[in-house]
Amino acid sequence: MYEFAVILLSTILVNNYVLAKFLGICPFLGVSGKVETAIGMSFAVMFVMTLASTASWLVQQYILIPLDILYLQTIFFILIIAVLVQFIEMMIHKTSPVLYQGLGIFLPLITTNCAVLGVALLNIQHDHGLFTSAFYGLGAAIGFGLVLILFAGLRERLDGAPTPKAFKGSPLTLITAGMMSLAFMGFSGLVKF
Amino acid sequence: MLKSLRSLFQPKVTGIYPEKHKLTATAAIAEAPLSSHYILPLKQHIGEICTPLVRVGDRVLKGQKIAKSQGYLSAAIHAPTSGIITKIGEHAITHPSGLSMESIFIEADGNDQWDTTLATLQDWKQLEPSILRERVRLSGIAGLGGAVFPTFIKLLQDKNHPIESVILNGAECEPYLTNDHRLMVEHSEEIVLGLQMILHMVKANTAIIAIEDNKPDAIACFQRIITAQELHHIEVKSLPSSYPQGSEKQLIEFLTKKQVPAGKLPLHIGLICQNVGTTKAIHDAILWGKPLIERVVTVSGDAMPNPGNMRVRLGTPIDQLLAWHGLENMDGCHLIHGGPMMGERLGHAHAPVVKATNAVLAFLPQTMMAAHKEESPCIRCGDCSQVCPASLTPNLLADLCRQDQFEKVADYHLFDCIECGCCSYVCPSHIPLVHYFRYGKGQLATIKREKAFADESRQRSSAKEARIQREKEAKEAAAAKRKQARAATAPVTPPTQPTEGQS
Amino acid sequence: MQNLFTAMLSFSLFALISGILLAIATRFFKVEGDPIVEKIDALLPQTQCGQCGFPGCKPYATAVAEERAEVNHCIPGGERTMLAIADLMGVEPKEIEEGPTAPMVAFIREDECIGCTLCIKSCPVDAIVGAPKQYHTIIAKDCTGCTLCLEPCPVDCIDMLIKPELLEHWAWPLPGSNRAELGHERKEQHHA
Amino acid sequence: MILLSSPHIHGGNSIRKVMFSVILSLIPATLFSVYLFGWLSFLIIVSCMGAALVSEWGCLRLMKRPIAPMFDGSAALTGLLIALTLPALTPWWMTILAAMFAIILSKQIYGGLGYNPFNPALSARVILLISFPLQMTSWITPMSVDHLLNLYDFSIASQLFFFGVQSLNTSLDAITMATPLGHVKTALSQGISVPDALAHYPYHWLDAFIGNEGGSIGESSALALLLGGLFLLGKGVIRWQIPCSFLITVALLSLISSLIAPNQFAPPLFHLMAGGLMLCAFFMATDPVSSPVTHKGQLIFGIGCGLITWSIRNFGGYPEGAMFAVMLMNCAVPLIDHYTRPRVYGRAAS
Repeated sequence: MYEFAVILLSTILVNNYVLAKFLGICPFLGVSGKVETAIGMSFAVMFVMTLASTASWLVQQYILIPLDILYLQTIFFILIIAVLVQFIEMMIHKTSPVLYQGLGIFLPLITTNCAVLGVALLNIQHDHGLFTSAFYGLGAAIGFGLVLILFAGLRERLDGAPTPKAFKGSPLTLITAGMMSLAFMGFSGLVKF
Repeated sequence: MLKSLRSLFQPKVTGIYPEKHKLTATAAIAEAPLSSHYILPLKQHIGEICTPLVRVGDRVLKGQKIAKSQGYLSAAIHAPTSGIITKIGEHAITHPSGLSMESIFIEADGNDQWDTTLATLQDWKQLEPSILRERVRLSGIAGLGGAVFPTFIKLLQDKNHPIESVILNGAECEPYLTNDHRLMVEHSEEIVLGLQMILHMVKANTAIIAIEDNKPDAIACFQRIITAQELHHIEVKSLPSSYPQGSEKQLIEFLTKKQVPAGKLPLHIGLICQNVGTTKAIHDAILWGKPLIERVVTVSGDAMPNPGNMRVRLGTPIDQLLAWHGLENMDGCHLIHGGPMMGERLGHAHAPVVKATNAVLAFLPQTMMAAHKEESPCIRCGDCSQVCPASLTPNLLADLCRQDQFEKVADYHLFDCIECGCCSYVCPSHIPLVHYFRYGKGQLATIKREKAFADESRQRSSAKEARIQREKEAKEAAAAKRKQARAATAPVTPPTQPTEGQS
Repeated sequence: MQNLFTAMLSFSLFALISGILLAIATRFFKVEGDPIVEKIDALLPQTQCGQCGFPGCKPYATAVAEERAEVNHCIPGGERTMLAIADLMGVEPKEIEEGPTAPMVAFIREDECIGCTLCIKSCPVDAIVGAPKQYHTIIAKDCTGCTLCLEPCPVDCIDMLIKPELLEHWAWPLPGSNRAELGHERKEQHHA
Repeated sequence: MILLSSPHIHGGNSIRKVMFSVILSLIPATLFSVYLFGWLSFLIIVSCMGAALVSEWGCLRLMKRPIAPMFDGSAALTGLLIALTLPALTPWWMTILAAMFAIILSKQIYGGLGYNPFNPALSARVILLISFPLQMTSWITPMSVDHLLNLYDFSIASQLFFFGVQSLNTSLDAITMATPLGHVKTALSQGISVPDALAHYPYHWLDAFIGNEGGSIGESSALALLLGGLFLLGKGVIRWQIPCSFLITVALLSLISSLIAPNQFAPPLFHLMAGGLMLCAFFMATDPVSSPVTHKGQLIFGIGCGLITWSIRNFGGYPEGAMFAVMLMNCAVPLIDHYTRPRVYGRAAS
């Protein structure tokens, strides 16, 4: 139990995938325009990441290792992620067309969200067990979602600001992301995992 | 203990404590002289516009009804003096837009002759409430505190919501204003009588006379009468002199600790609120048969040579009123219709005094401009949320209005804003928050109207398409039928040119 | 060699199973119709004016939903409509080429009207009444100001007038706006 | 004629008044820092404020905006606040860099006063701490260094400020000491218990209340900061919610933790007095622009700051977490504001 708490804390705050590992920057910048969309994206990523890390662990243990085809690892993992993303895309399209429109291209692009593949690969690298992998994936996704939602809040506030023309849009967004990353550096050393 | 702890975490909203500047608190109400002409806009209340009952050239008597209400939510208009109708047409009114309104012009004949058709109801205590209410309606009385909501509607009885208590609003929380104050001091007996009439009409048992503590003389007047006449069901309550203490909902919350639910009226929690001026008008209408043709107006401000309170007939041009107080040249000063917190700036003084005119203020440019400094960015100090009597978050709301994010505005309850102006008053950045809220409300209303129009157009358009489709089908069916008929009756005759197609 | 065979087989099998699962999911999450068209249509001002290049508001809404048209073609809707559609579609707002115009109504100079009924046929919202060889007149409150009736008129007796500003429709402009340009000027233009 | 909406009178408050009362409230802390570090403190404060004002002017000129905002006191305040968070040994170029970071990168780029999501002074300080960890963690020993270098002598102070310790032929170690927080943290990592560590600190940790300890020039004296904070509270410039909830959270958490494991956690009074907590609680976290507007939000904000400060101090890699805590909570302000709006009159709680 204690171990899982440490994993969650570590992945959410200390080794945040976006702000400390700089993975998953594309959706982080792409769908942080609105809080509602960001919340939707967070849940989608949470779903994909948790299941992908679990499934990839299973595939690793029960297909790749027994058959000795570890060189197919990346392809297999991508396939798993792609299937999960397709599934969540259909689900969102059915349940919330507005969110579907809002997420736009970024929804299928979760497939190429490096954070998802990163989690799956890091799980294998760190020799995590099944539950550790799942928690690791969940924690990473919560961390991603947390900063995404916070960032979306900040960006919504920046919308009406009389920003100098040269910094409007992406420059300011990146500077803000940098500032957030600075703040999150305060957590460094908080837990060792 | 627990409660006081809780209140720490949910701080009580108190509004603001502005400098009250009651320059004319001791100036007795003066009677206005007769003006040469009067202009009566056809809508001086909230609701439907009135229709004139007179034509150009007609002679009217003082107190004669010259425009009748059209629809339910309306209040009739009466002639302020005897004279000739000279014109019915557009004239400037005290509206911030500067747009004009259909008005009736009366040239005074100087006789000031009363129309005596309206009987006095001396025996009001024996009369049915409905008869008294009809008198209030016919007298054109609307809330004289500034909202000008037709009064008879407030006096209606609702079986589901019996009125327990009547609140007489003598708070007069706006700075500079003293018209209600003087009325209370000089006409306290009539006001108490009027209050008893209201109690009779709504069948309520108790009443509260609420007066701010900066008017001790008015409080004393009422207390004396109540003790003398042994009116134990009426209670005089002194209020702290904050602003917007006199706003109906805030007053109710202060006195009863109850809040009027959003979208509901005070009567839904068993209360009604009446302004003292309105109460005096009800008294006059019932006891003396006098319709609403005059009201007390405070003429004040730091640019006014002779500030004072005056009983002015409705329809008096404001420039005339100002001239009586020594202000002839209005170039150097800013005019405000109403109090400084909620009144509107006038572009000129041609508009007439109407039922809503509780004050006309003239300010020096430096005074006025000190309040309308250039807007700086919001530093999010939160003072506006602190003072907002409706517990809104004005700075966030203003941001949304400025950015035209109207779909979010509803979520922030823009329409619960009472436009009291506390937020703008305290804003260190001089942001005209109320102006933004008015903009937002106006835009939302426009969007709603355009949407309704678009929906109607969509219906009309699809109806037209359907009709054309129907006609086409009918035509085809008819053609087919004819062809069939022709084929059946005369198969050998050569086909003739159809003539229908030419139309 | 056998390893390669195992790899191909296992991967193909895995892909096949995933594909079948997805196919089942597709059936389960089938989306009927496209509610987005209705949503866009609801945003459009329904003038049916055709200025967007489509024969009416609904066709334009369909085109936008299918991403066949840009979001900035609705001229009567103005910036607000464009922004709302862009927001709904999740695309970048685009500038509208033509500037905003004051709301207009058509007006028939009746003494010049010859009663040809051509304008009645062209009006998309049936806001013109009249019979053949009779004066036609426009129901001002239903006119959307689409100008579609101008062209068919053989005697050019239809004018576009700026809608008079009504006191009850007046709305506060943003802070810093002038008062003079609000009511009076429009009204004068209308009367002139 | 311009359309003017009511109200037509104003309470007379202005941004300038707000900013100058904050500067006024910082005077005790400023004076105390000059008392502790002599001319060095003066030089740091002047260069920070000067650089802040110059950067503000430059930005406004570059953006072709009116330069009036320069005089509203916000840039001067930012400069002063940064100066107070810097160690006395900060070299001249770093003070100027800090002020420029604050004004340019975290304020003007966002559109100027009122639009910066992060407190400019804090973010500049954090950037410096991460970029120059050595310089930002060398704390001069206050007062006791008289016999080594007299900071009341302008020439010595300016030599130190412009040319560094090396130019004075003294070693860094001879004139520096650890802050109480740093001392405890190092001790814990060496396996020394907290009471032992505190016993071996050159000063009694309660001296921190008066201010005789190592640390940034302005954060030494909790008393001076408390005075300033109470002045602001009394004037109504800041509200009690943020500082109180911030300080109480830290105190409560450290009380509980020190009761459970007194050898590993320092007592609450130590945490309240030491480091930049007071400065952050009264002057950084209450920065209106980057803190929540609603009362409930301010409480949440303060509690969050306290929680993070306590966590970083006790478990994190940095000895002091108050700055990070405030900056982290700054990120959450828009969301806090959105979800803690007060119940509107006559409506059910949303």
